[in-house]
Parts: sequence; structure tokens; C-alpha cells
Amino acid sequence: MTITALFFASYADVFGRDQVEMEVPNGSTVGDFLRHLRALDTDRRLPPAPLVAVNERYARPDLVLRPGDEVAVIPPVAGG
Amino acid sequence: MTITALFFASYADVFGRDQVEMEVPNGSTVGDFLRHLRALDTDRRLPPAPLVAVNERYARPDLVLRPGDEVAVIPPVAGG
Amino acid sequence: MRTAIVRDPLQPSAALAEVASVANGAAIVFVGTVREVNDGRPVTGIEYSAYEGMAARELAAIAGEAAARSGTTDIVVEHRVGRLELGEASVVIAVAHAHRAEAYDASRYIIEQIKRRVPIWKREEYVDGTREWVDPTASRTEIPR
Amino acid sequence: MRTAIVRDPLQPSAALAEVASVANGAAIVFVGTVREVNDGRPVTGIEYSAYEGMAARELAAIAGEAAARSGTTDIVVEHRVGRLELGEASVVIAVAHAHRAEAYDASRYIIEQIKRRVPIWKREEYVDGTREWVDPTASRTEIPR
Repeated sequence: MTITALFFASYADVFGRDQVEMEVPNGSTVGDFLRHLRALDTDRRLPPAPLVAVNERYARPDLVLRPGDEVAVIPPVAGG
Repeated sequence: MTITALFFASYADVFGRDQVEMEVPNGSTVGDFLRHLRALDTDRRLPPAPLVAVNERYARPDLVLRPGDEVAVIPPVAGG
Repeated sequence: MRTAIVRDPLQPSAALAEVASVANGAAIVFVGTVREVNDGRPVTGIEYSAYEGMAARELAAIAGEAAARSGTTDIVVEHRVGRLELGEASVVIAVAHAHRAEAYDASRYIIEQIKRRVPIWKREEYVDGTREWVDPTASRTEIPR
Repeated sequence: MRTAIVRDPLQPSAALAEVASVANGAAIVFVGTVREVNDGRPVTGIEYSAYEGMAARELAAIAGEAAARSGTTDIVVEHRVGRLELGEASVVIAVAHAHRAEAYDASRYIIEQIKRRVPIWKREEYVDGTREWVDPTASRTEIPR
């Protein structure tokens, strides 16, 4: 199935882009998605367990993804 | 000796005026002054121990007054 | 640092501008205003009066204490006296600091101390035309320090 | 109650006017501004970026939580994004309440929650022309709830 991955701020620098359509196996969890990402992060610039939001809500690693989900990898926030 | 007594807000209503020159014996303390006032407060409208400021500073009952002091009787404050 | 007892309407945005600086990351403006109801009783206006010399002195002392505790002198405090309509500001406290925690603490310290010890009184006016001095402390008589 | 992510300069006095009401005795405006120095390093400007949809959603959720806790809906929160100069406001939080303690608590709750969970990032620009993303949490990775 296809999901949309979003990268912000320093993580966009890590992946050289801020958005990508990704193929992941049906039934993948947030944790599976992160393992998949890690394989692309050859320089190990992501922290061990970065924050993830699915469809604009913070999500735990065991959340099961669905086709078309917007999966954002969230660097440490610095608003205010 | 002569001091100036100031009455504010509800206490000005008690005494019907907001300022009066008063004669008190030399060596009088704030406490002595208050006992003197109480004699004038025939309806007992002052609290048992009202706050007093001498020359614009809060003062304890044992403070000794000096000629010309400005002695203010301070109702419960309600600023802000 | 500036403190004052004033008769004219207060200007919160002017106070904010006065404490602003590129050295500060946080500014807080507190505005106290006249409410339409107090203790369940409809109010039509409030007359504030003060022991002006002492009130000015106490306001300055309070601002100085807040500055010493928090480490900023970017503080403006103004308290109005005279007759105020509903919704008008009776007090404005502007504090700016490099960091927000200190700004909040200083702002809160100043308003709490004002309510505790600055010799200002208010007489509320009610819809039936009567007026009453407000006694928020039920005649507290300890020296407020 | 109103919350927004905006690109234009923020107007603290407009936010204050928006929450004012004769039912309220206290109004507090918090303004976060760009400091000239961060961690001892001179800053020339900051670029704020956001995950805008989620940031708007989180801001609204935070204001709703503050309203539920404090009992006022007189709350306006605006966070700016884009490039800001020194001294410009990045966030404005206006809260009004019948009573001051609740107004302070709600204001403080909102700014602390913004810093904890709203997906906004800032890249500081330095005098030598370099830029760096700010990581105030040293890569905290717990879900912020």
C-alpha cells in the first residue's frame, strides 16, 4: 500500500526532501515504517525513535497504518 | 506635641473628615494614638487594631511618634 | 522600571512597548479591569481612591522587589485612581524578561503585592444608586510585609 | 476562542481587545519575541516553519484544554511562521477571566503546551551567515501528551 511520508525541518535535510510517496507492506505499523526509514538514513542522522504523527495526530509505534495515511516524522518542536 | 492624622475611605466616613491635627503627649506610640482614636470612635466602627502608617510606611504599635508625623489609619486595601 | 498612580485611562499597549527589547524573549501584560458583577451584585462603576504618596512609594518598592527577584528591570506598573466605568482598566503591569518563567513570576508577584499592601481603596456603585467601600480582607490588620 | 497560524506580524493589542469583556476582571497577554542572543550566540533572525495543518489542530486543542481547565473561553492564540526579525513577536496568547489566578494559569498552560507539542520549528540565523535548526529538547522522543 502507499502512504505519504512528510519530513520537516532538520529531518527534511536528512532525506533531502520534505515529502515522498512510499510503498509499505499492508498491515505495517508506525514502528515498521520507522525501520524502513532507518534503512534510508545511511548516515544515522535520525534519533533512535523519532516522533511520528499519523494524519496530524501523534501516534504510538504499534499503530497500524492504512493506505493513503499521511505519516509525518516530527523533529523536536521549538515553537513559542 | 502635634501630629497629623489621616483617615481614608471608610475610616474617613467614621470620623467625618479625612485629616485632622491632633495633640498627643510627648513619647506617644502608635498604640497610644490608636487608644486615643478609639475614644473618638463612639460607635465602635474601627476594627480592634487597624493598620497604621507613619510618614507613608506601615508602622508597628510600639513605634514612638515624633512631632509633625503624618499618621495614617489604613482601611483594608482593595487595589488592583 | 517605572511605576505611577495616574488619573487618565491606562494604555496597556504603550506599557508593553515600553518594556520591549531585543534582549527579552517574553513579555507579559496584566490588565485588571472593572467587572460588571462583584460577589453576585451588579456594579455600575467604581471610584478608586488612594493615599497617593504612600501608594506611589509602595508601587515603586514592589517593582524594585520584583526586579531583584527576577533579574529584569523592564517593568512598568500603573494604577489608576478616580471613577472608572465598567470594563476600564484599573491596573496595568508590563514585565519583559529574557525567559518566560521569570516574566510570569514577576508579573504575578507584583499584582499579589499590590492587592496586599498598596493603600488604594475602591467604592463600588450599584444599580440602586447605593455605594459601598470594598473590604476584600474582612478587616485584616496584620502589617502586610 | 480563536487560534491561528499566521504569516503577518502579530498584534498583541488586538488580541487583548478581542478577549476583553465586562464579565472579566483580569486579562493577560503573553508575547514571545525573537531574542538577539540564544545560548550565548548572537542571532540575526529566525525562520519559523510548521506542519501547518497539525500545528493549527494542536493550537486549537490546547486552547480548548485551557478553556476546560480554567472556565473561560476568552482566549486568543496566534503563532507566526516565516522569517522574523529581532524583537518581532512569534507568539501571542491573550486570556481573560473573571479572576486573575485562573487567567495566569491558563496563559501559562498554553505557552508550556505550545512548546511541548505544537509542530513548529525554528532555524536561527547567525552573524557569520550560518543557520541552524534549534533543538530545545535534545531529541526528546516521547509522545508529548
